[in-house]
Parts: sequence; C-alpha cells; structure tokens
Amino acid sequence: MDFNYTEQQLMLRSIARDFLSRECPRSAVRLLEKDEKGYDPVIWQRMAELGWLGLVLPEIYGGMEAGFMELVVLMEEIGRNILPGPYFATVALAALPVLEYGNEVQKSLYLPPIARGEKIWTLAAEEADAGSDFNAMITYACPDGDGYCLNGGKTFVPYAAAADYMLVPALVPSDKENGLTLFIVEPSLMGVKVELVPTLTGENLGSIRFRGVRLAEKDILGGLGRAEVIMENMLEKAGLLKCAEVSGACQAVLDMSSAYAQERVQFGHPIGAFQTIQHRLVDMLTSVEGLKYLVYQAAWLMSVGLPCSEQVAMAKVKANDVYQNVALAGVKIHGAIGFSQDHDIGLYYRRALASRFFPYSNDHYLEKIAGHIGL
Amino acid sequence: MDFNYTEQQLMLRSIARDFLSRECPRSAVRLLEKDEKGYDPVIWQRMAELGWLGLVLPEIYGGMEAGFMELVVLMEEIGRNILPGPYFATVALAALPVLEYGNEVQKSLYLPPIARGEKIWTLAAEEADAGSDFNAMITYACPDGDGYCLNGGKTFVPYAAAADYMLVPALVPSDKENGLTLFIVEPSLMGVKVELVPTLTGENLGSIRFRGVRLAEKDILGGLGRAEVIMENMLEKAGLLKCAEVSGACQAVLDMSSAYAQERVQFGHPIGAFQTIQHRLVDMLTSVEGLKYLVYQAAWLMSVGLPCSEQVAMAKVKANDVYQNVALAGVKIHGAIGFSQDHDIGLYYRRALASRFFPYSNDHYLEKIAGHIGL
Amino acid sequence: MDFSLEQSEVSLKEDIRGFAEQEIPHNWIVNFLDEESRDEDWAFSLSISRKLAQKGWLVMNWPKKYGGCDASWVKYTVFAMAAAYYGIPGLSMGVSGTGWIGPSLMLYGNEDQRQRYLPEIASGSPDGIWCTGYSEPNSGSDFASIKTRAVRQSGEYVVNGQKIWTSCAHRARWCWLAVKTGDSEARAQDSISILIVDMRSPGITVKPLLNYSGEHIFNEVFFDDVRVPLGNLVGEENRGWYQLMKSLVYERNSFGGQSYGTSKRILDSLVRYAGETCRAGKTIAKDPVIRHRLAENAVEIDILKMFLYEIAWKMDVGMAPLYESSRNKAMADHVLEKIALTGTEILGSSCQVAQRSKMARLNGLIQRQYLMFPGNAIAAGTDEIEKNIIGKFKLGLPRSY
Amino acid sequence: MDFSLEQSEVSLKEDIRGFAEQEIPHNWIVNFLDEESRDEDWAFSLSISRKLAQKGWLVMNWPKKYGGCDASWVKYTVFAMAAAYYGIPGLSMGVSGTGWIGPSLMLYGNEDQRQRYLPEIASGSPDGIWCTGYSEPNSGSDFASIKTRAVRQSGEYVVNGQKIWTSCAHRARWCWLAVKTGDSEARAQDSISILIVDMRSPGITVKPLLNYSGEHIFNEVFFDDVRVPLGNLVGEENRGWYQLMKSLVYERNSFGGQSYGTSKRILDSLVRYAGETCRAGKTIAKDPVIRHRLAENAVEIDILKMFLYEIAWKMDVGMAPLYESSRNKAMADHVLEKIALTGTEILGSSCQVAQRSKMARLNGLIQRQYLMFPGNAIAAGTDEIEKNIIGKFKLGLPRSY
Repeated sequence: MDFNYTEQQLMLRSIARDFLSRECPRSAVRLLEKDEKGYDPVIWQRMAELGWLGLVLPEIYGGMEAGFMELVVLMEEIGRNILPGPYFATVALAALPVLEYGNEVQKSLYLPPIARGEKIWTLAAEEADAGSDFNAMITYACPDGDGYCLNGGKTFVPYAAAADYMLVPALVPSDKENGLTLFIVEPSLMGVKVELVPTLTGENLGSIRFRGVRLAEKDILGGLGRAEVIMENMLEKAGLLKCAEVSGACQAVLDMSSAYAQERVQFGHPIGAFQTIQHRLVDMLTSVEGLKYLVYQAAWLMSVGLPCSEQVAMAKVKANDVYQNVALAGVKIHGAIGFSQDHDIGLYYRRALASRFFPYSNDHYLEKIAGHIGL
Repeated sequence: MDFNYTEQQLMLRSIARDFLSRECPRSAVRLLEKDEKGYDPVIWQRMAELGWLGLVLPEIYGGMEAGFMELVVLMEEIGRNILPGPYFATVALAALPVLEYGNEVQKSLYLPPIARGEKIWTLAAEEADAGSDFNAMITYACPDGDGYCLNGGKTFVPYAAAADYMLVPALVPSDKENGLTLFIVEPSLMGVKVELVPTLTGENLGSIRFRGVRLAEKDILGGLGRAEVIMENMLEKAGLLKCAEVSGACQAVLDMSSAYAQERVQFGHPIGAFQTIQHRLVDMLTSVEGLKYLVYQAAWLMSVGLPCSEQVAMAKVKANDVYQNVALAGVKIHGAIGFSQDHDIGLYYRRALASRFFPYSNDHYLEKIAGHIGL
Repeated sequence: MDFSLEQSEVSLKEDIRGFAEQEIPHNWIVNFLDEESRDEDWAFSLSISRKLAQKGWLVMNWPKKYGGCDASWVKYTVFAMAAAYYGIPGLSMGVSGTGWIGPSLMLYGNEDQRQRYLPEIASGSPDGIWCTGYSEPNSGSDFASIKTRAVRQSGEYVVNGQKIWTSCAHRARWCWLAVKTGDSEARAQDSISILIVDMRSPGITVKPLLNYSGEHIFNEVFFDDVRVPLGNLVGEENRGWYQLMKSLVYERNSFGGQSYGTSKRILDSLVRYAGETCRAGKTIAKDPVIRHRLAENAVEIDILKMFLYEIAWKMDVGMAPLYESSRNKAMADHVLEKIALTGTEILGSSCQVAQRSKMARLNGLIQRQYLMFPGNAIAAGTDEIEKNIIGKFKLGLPRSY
Repeated sequence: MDFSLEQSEVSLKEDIRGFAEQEIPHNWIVNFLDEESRDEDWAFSLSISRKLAQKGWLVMNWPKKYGGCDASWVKYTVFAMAAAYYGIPGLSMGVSGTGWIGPSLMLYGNEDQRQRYLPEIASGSPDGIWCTGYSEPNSGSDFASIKTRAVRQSGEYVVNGQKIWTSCAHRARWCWLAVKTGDSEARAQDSISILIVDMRSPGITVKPLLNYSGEHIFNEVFFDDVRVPLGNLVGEENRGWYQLMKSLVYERNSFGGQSYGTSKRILDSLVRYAGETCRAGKTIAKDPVIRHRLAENAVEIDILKMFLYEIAWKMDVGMAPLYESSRNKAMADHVLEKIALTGTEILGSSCQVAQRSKMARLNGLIQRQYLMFPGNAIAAGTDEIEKNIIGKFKLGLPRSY
C-alpha cells in the first residue's frame, strides 16, 4: 500500500500547474469559449514541447513513455484550470486507441505528428437519436469497390472543427451481420461537413454529416467489425481520464469556495464561520477526496494491467455526482457574484453538464457496478 | 379554498389529545408493547364511549356519522400519541369495507358490536412469500359442499391475537380463473392457528395458519371473486388513514425535538442555536407540513367522492420518506438520550419501519403516480 | 377544509390557456428573470404585460382604486400558476413591480404616492417598471450593513453610493432604493430609509453585469450626488429596515405561483419527452428509474401547490403570514432545482446544447432552468436566511450561528 | 501509488475466513456494540478475543513488548475489515481496549502503566476490559464542561460525580476516567485529567440504561468518594483535555475497519437475498431501482475502504492524521446508515420482525443495524463535531457557530 506520488508525478503536477495558470488564465478560457476552433495554437505548441501530447507514447513515436498514472495527474491539472483545447480528444480518444489497435504503418504515420503537436484528433461516436447505443446507429460504411462509402452523421463530437482526423465507428453491412468498424476519417475529405453545436457548457462540440465519403481498407483501425470491443476498452480508459479531469475541477471549486468563505464577511463574521456553510464545504471536501481515491484506485489497476471496469464505473458515478453537487454548492456559497460572467465558479458549474454524459450516463455505470457486485 | 378545520374537527382533536395523553401515556405504550394482545381493554371501552369506534358509521349501526376528514383528524392524534391497539385494524381495515361492501345482514350483525367496542377486527392479507402480490398468493378457499375449505397462511396481521374476526382474501379455484374472494373468518374456528410475530417496531403482529377451515357462503364479503376490487378501494382508504397517523407521529417528533433543542445547552448555547441543528429542524418542519397538506388534499377529495388515488399515492410516498427522515433526525438531535429505552423518541424511530411497507412499499406508489402523470 | 376552486377560478385557468394560445408563440420559453436580457424579448414581455392589464389580470388582487380588481389572493395564485405554466411573460413588471413594490406602497406609501405610482404598474405601462436597490458589494444577506447614504440638503435628499446585482435597472423607470439616513452612531437597523428614485435622474449610472451564460439581468448602479425630492421618502425615515423586513414577506412569496407553474410545465414536458424518446430500443418513459424520479418530482411540486394555496388563503382571511413565505420560497427553490436536475438527466447529452440553439430539445427549457435556478435561489434571501427566519419565527429557536 | 496488498495481507484475509468458519456459528450477527448486552453473547465474544490474541491478531499493530506483533496499521486494517466481514466478535475488548485505551497509554501513560495494563488487553483476558468515562448528563459534545471531580486527599485522588452513556461499564475491569482536577478558576480545558480507575473500587455504582430496543449497552456510573492511587494519573495533571483531543483521533478511526467490514457484509448479503427473493414473479435483483441503490452503496463503501487505507498508510509512514479520522468517522457512519436503510427497503415488510426472532430474514442483520447505526453515529463525536473539526483543521475555516 503506497499513497505517495512519485517524484516524476510531483514534478509533472507542479510544472502543469504553473504552466496552465500562467499560459491559460481563466480570462483566456472565456475568450476561447467563443472561438470556433476552441483552442489556442500557441499553448498547444508549448504543450507539445513540454512532452504532454506524447506523454504516454513510446519514444520511437516521439513520446515520453510515461505511465497511465502520470496522464491521470496531468488530467487533474487540466481539469483544475479548465484548459480549453483538444488535449483529451487527441490523446485519450485517439492516440491511446491508435497506439493500442493501430498497425505499424498507422502508428508510424499518425503518432509522431500527434506528439509534435501538429495534428489534432477526435472521436465521432455519438449519434443524435442513438446516443451511445451501437444498435441504434445509422452511420454506415458500405463496401464499395476496393473501399467503403461512408454515409450518416455524428454529433457532440469534441473539437470537430479543429480536428485533422477523427475516429468514426460505422456499421459495415455484410451477409452475416453488421460489423461495427472503426474508421480513421479526415474531415477534409469530400463529403464531410462539420457544423458547430452551440453549447452552454463552453465546450467546443460539433456535428458531422458524412455523404458518400470514400474510405480505404487502410483507414480501418483494429480490424473489420472490431469497433465494439475497441470502443469498450478505449472508452473505459477515456472515461477514467475524464474522471481525473473532473476530480481536478472539483478540487478547484472546493479551493475557490473555501477561500471565498474565509474572505466574505456578513453579519460581522466570515461566512465560513456559519455552520451551514462550513459543513457544506466539509461535505464537498469529503466527496472530492472520495472521488480522488476512486480515480487513483482505478488508474492504478489500469496501470498494472488488472481488471478495473467496476472501479472505473464507480469513479464515473462518483465523478458525476460530485461535480454536480460541488459546482452547485460552490455557486451557492459565492452568492450573487457566483452568477456573474466574470467569476470563475460559473465556468465550472456550466461544465459540470459537459462531462456528465460522457461517454455514458450514470445509469449505464450503475448497471455495470450492479453486475460486478453480483446482481 | 378553505384550510380551516370545522368546529367539530377542532373539538374532536382537542378531546382526543387530552384523552390520549391522560389515559395512554407513553409509559403505557411501552408496557403494551410487551402485552400479547397489545392493547388495553379499559382504554378501548372508553374509546367506544367517546364514539370513536363508530365515528364514521351510520347512526343505525350505533355510529356517529362523522365524515372521513374527522377520521383523519382522529388518526393524526392517535399517531401523535402512539396509541397501541386495534383501532386502525378494526375501523380502517374492517369496519369501512364491511360498511361499503357488506350486505344488510352482515352490516347489522357486525357493525354495532364494533361501534360498542365489543368486537375487534383485522385484515389478514399479506403472505410470507407473496407480500401484497395477489398473483403469488397460496391461500385457497376451495368449494366444499355448500361452503368452502380454507387452507394457507397469512402474516404481518395487525393484532391477530386480539381479533374476534378477520377479513381474509383467498383464492377460490374455479373452471375459469381463480377468483380472489374476501372471507370473514373467526379465529376461534377449528383449524385457525395464530402465532405472534415478535417485532422491533413495537407493533402487535401475528401470523396465521389456516388448515381446513370451514367457511360458508354467508362469510363472503362483497361477492365471489370481488376481493381485488374491494381491496384496492379499501387499501386506498386505509393507506391514507395510515398517512394521517404518520403525519401526527411526525408532528410529535418535530415538537419533541424542537423543544429539546431549546432546552439542551452545549458550549454555552441551546443546541437549537447551532445552524446545522436549527436548519435540520426547519427541514423537518417543512416536510411535516408538506405531508400534512398532501394528506388533507387526498382526504378532502375522498370525502367529496372525487378520484384521489394519485393524491393518496403522493401522500403515502411522502409519509414514508418524512417518517424515516424525521424520526432519524429526531433521534440524532437528542443525542445519546435518544437511544434510551425511557425516552419517547425511540418509540417513533422504531415505528417508522412499521408503517413504511403498509399496505405497499414506495415503489408501488411511485409507479402509481408515474401512471397518473402520464408516463 | 375545502380545496376546490371556485367556478370563476376554474374558468380563469381556461381563459389564460386561451390567451396564451393566441398571444404567445409556442416556442417561447424565456423565464421571468431573463425576459429582461434581450431587447426583443423585453419588448414582447412588456406588450404582454399591457394586455394582461387590459384583461384585468396583471394585478387582479389589488384594490380597484389602484387599478386592480379586488380579487382574492387565491385567485391571483391560480392566475400566476396558470400564466407561468403556459409560458406567459411580463407577469411581474420587471421583477418587482406587481410582486412587492405595489404591496409595499400599499403598506407604507402615503396616498399621494399610491395614486401616483400604483396605476402605472397596474396598467402595464413602461413607466410602471421598477428595480429594487438593496444589495451592495459588501451587503448581501447582511442587508443592514448597507453604505449608500442619503443626506438632506436644501430641501432634497442627496444620494451617494453603489448598488449591485440590481436586476432590471437597465429597464426600470423607478428605483425602490434602500439608503442610510440615520447618523453613524445609530443602530444599523434604525438608520435605513426607502426612497423612490427616478432612474432618469442626473448622477445615476447603470453598468451591466452579465451573468455566467451571457444574459443581461443584473447591473451595478452608481449614485453620484443624485437629488431626490423629500416627498419620495416611503413611510418613516430610519424605519426602512423594519418596513423591508415586513414587505420581504411579499417578495419571498411573489414568485411562488410562477415557480409552481414553471415546474409543472417542465414536469409535463419531460413526461411527454420521455414518452417520445427511445433509448436502447424502448421509450425512456418505460425506465423505472426515470419513472420514479419524475414521480418524486410530482410529489414535491404538489406540495408547493398546497403551500401556495395555504398562504394565499391565509392572506385572504386576514391571517398575516410570517414564516410561511420563507418556507414557500425555500420550497419553490428546491422544486425548481430538483426538476431542472431531473431534466438534465433525462435529456442526457443533449442538455449541453445552448438554450437558444435550434438544436436544443424542448426549446432549451431545461438548460434555461439549469442556468437560472441557482440565481433564483439567491434572490430575496438565500436558503440559509429563509431557514433562519423559519427557525426563529415558527419554531421559536434562538438566533442561529 | 500502489494499492496492492502484500502477500502476507492477502493470506491473513484467508486465515481470518478460515478462523471464522471454524469458530463462529454461521448465524452469529451480534455487532460490536451489542455483544456486551447478553451474558452468553459476552462470554462468547470474550472467548473469541482470547483466541484472536493467541493467533497474534487482536492487537497486531502494537509493539511486541506490549503483547503486539509490530504489524503495520495497513495490515491491522486488513484484519479489522475481514474480521468484521466474517462476523468475528470480541475485536475491541469491550469497545475501547484495543482501539484507543491501548494507543492512548502508549502516547501518555508512563512505562509502569504500559507494562501493567497493555499486556492484559493484548492477551484478551477479562482483566483487559475497559470502559471510557467521558460523557456526563450535561456534557456530551461539549466535553470540557464535565463536573466529575477528583481531589487529592492523603496521597490519593478522591473521585465524586456521575458519568452516563458509559458503554461496557457493566463488563469492564477498568475505567479510563476523565475528571476535573484543576481549580474552578482555571479554563475548563486546563483542568481535566485522566485517571485509571479500578471498577471494583468501593463507591462505584453501575446502573444499566437499556436502549430503545432493550439492549444493555449503556450505563450510568456513579462515583461516591472513590479512592484512586495517585499513580493512576495518566500523563500530566490538568492536561487531560489536550491528551484526549489527540487520542480521539484514534478513537474516531478505531471502528472504521469494522464499519467497512460490516457494511460490505450487509451489501453482499443483500445482493444474495435479492437474487433469491421473488416479487411480482421475478427476483428483486432484476429491479433496476434496487440494482441502482445497491450499486450506489457499493461506491460509498469502496470510498470508505480507500479512506481507511489512506489513514493507515499515513500512520505507517509517520504522518500524524489530523482531520482524516474525523472524515473517516463521518464517512463510516454515513455508509452504515445508507446500507441499513437500503436493507430495510429490500426486506420490505420483513424488516419489522425483531432482530433475534427466528422469523427474521438474514438473521436480523438489517434490523440490528437499523437500531444501532444512530447510536454508533453519536459515539466518539457527532457528525456536527466531526465536521467542525474538519472545517477547522483541514479547510482552515473559523470556529463555526
């Protein structure tokens, strides 16, 4: 049993905290909410220089070969500061599955530009009427000559307008059964149309239409009909990294609210002296610490290669509840100032909705836990 | 719109409050928990003299012809004081359905002795493995000569050991389908065996075995195969009266806890001055008032003959939650003294479990509400 | 007890439904705080206020002589519930007018002031729009600590100071302003007065404070040697704190009917949505977890209804409400929060879509509520303040710490 | 970070399971407070304490010289969790012995006292049973206000006063007693001392205080000119309050492992029960509402586990826990409450059956917890007190009101 961070993790955290608060103040976060691409290329390039984009990639692809736990620590800091940009999309939703399921050609072709900060990736999985239910999807890649012809649409795609590549699960009809297959698609191809989805969360999302998009055999990731297995695995990792991001965000809300409760004086006392406020802050603390340890537990299991889908599900359920409760409590503790556009707390309150249903809702995870505990 | 009690209701309430606190102090409640019959015949007789046993019965059966709302007011007082005894069983579970579904012979035969306090009734409906699910019941009344032969068992029967009569739903097999039928059964008959169920709630409950009990056509209430309809109606009324009892009990817990919070001094202040305790009391108040009005709303609808099953379901869901929350909060506000056998608060905390699943659990009622709101 | 509505109340509901069908676009869902934000929404809301006034509904519970109809509080509650349910805007004349400026003037204003200002509100005219100047940067819940000061000078009050979170200041013709008038040694509570201030007076500067979703509801209002006639003092000088504590009873209750109507509408919309939306091959209306969650909301919403009728009935029979309006305020906030969060759960990923986007489900009803309910909950007293009031006035508990 | 158990910890769990299978009747479900109630339960529990001592488990985390095994806190936590999971009684030597009397003696007792008392506890002997005399009728959370006084008289302390809610006093050989020793002008915090009192001393009267379910756990203890040797003072005179505040860190954490084990056992029992029990034609394990509720419990229980390992690890590496034990206490109480209430929901009507009745499902496990959890939650600090401590020591907030 060891609850210590390694030296490397501590250093990463400290560098990340410095970098983000300096290079990406929350005023920049507000501006980027209105930016079509939703990120700052200068910051992105610096992140590449810091090695973050290839953090867990092998050296041969330009990576740092750090472990999953380091990625968790970095995601916490990204969440704490709210870093707008396609880091999660590129690394968690694309680089990791390309590394794990790509063939050597694909890895050599795609990973080094990611690590150098030259290419942005995303995952286009959700459909308007199907949500995350593969069975209800209507995006098809029909065999056509020596390739495939892609038709359909995806929505709630992170940083769709900024992406150079996207992973797209599509149904490939065959004699036996429709095999869900993961394709690598360049949005610059003929027949791809990206439209921004205006969000209240401030997250950059897009909708995509595919109309007769020509894809080749080489664009398949991990093999024909393998998307369901790949997605399950990659969304488990990505879900957990999302939890780490949420955990960092919740810690920031707690710190902010606790500091405000010590400053703001009403009736001659700092409001943190009023038991209701104080105990609310304590409840926030306990839930944030609980979330943090569930995340670490699952991340540790993942990093040593043990089964962890129950623990990931627990972390995600907790992350959803904690973010909602903590962000709301934070706004309430701040009172009127908490609703103003210039105050940071509202950034978190709005974003709580963004992570809540990614990749699945609580129901999905509770059901998963129920299965694991023997129900 | 009129939220006033009538003069008659106010008088009934005041008499009931006086009578119960004088004749049935909580020390008596404790003693009666250990009594096999579970009630005090002297108090019972006085209640008959006060007209409570025939409160809503027509004069011709010795009743007072009061309305359903008066019965609600009385049940609140009974709950507030915790009156041990088969009042609810006799009046809510038996007298009301006999009045509504009995034929003239049955009404004349059975109702006057109830009003005079001479006969005690109860309902034996629940079965060990079926709960309240009629379809899973295994108590059968098989046609046998000119009568029926009853076999099976019931459990969680209120005041089974005290009852002179019990209403028993049983399946009557026939060519077409098994028709659930309500029988009037005397526990003194050959083949009836009553056993006490030890309870933690302090409520007097029993289990009953029927082995070849002979019943006649005249013992049927409301007609062959009619029990399901009758039970739905009678349990709606009884469920609501149970809510009124719970509402009174919750008010008592609130009053007790609020008084204690003003008396008990710690750190130089009455504990009611600490915001956490004060706000907990306020939450109790709000929920108790909410329950009260849901009960009154449903009772008013019932008393004027309008449909009210949605409102009864709402009252019951709320009653369950409020009793659990309020009783638990009450115990916690009292601290250590709240757990002692000599303190009244524990009587309520234990009893919160008794009403919770009668006649159905929250799930049943939530499902009913869901149906009513259009789901 | 009798919880039936009178025939006139039942038919009022029908009339309101008819009015809404005729006058309100079916996708109109701006709620009562953010109708102030955009010029076109505001213009539309105000045009509806006018029509409501013409129908005799806007301030139906006011006396006839001030432009009302002498209707009961119960009937007004029926109106407010139904109007909010059908999405009718312009009910409050800029948040404060119908809800508590009017009632406060009736309680504390002199007859001249009532004659001067009440009919303007009652008629739904732009000159009947008020804002309320209470909060200051360092005085929120602790209202008695305000610093904005009015000094008598050559037959006028001269006002200096700053207010903040003043909703509707950018729309208002008048400000109901709390100022310090007593000398500095006096108890804070004994040195506050209420003035009626013309928002067109020289020296007033209104600066927008956009909220976290970019809506313009709040403002900062600066007072720089603003001159106010002595006759614009409401009630007694230095008794403003006591007057306010009493009129807050109205303020707290004033959105109850609207909160109920809004919650009920959201509930019904979610029920419909759940019946029309499939997940994993069946409608989500069949999901027991969602069924239970919506049913739980229905229970709480129904309790709010009973609480609102109870306080209205009490006012009608002349029983002054005390803790009840704080209870109702807290309950209304709770109900709105619960149904909004339930709504996000039911919408799932879709709840991220911006409220005014064409892609928003249910016209953005849920998103709007998610963004607004925390703000509603702060206005006119936080949950903590309401609970302190209930603890003190209903349960007789000592002042809490 | 590394959350794996060492091989010896894994095999310890197995050994405990084996021990339980051999020694504990399968229907034994008395929990750690009510094992004191009935003579036969108590005798059995004590016999198990002895066997645990012989196995080297009872106080494995104590130093060898006092009867322990120098095991880590993590390993002890593994033991406590597993032992409670398998329903092993007698873990605490009468509530206080292993959990905080021992650690407190190691912190503040002199070497003579340690040699004298620790091995008695460690060996699981009846002479190692302690009770803790803190609470008085008017001093609960406000511990500093105690009135029981010890006066030095002819080379002894003479104790007079009354304690209440003293669990295990009717079983204990020794009392860990908090008394006033300072003069009346001194600050309350500067006038408290801790004495070791022989429960067989003349002048001690123990009166049972049955709890609301008739169990004998609590007592009133009266001290009437009880003579205590001066050598029985623990630590410094008048420094008892400070000593206690520090040792309460142990007390608060001491039931954590047991609470986890108990909760986990209840969860698993409910899962099994849900799989075996039909309602409306299918097992209740198929009911989504019940599935979700149990899954939510599983999450909270897992968090408690991580919290317990975290504090144990901190103690092992020499980081003094501060707010963590208060956090863990509040979390453990929350987890027990939640699973008990979930249990009543799943049992339905059956949860009314008395816990010792043959008709009780799951051997009355749920009922017992329903009756005990509010009491557990009060012992060693109410939720409010724990939250005040966390607010102050972790968040740096001012003393709360």
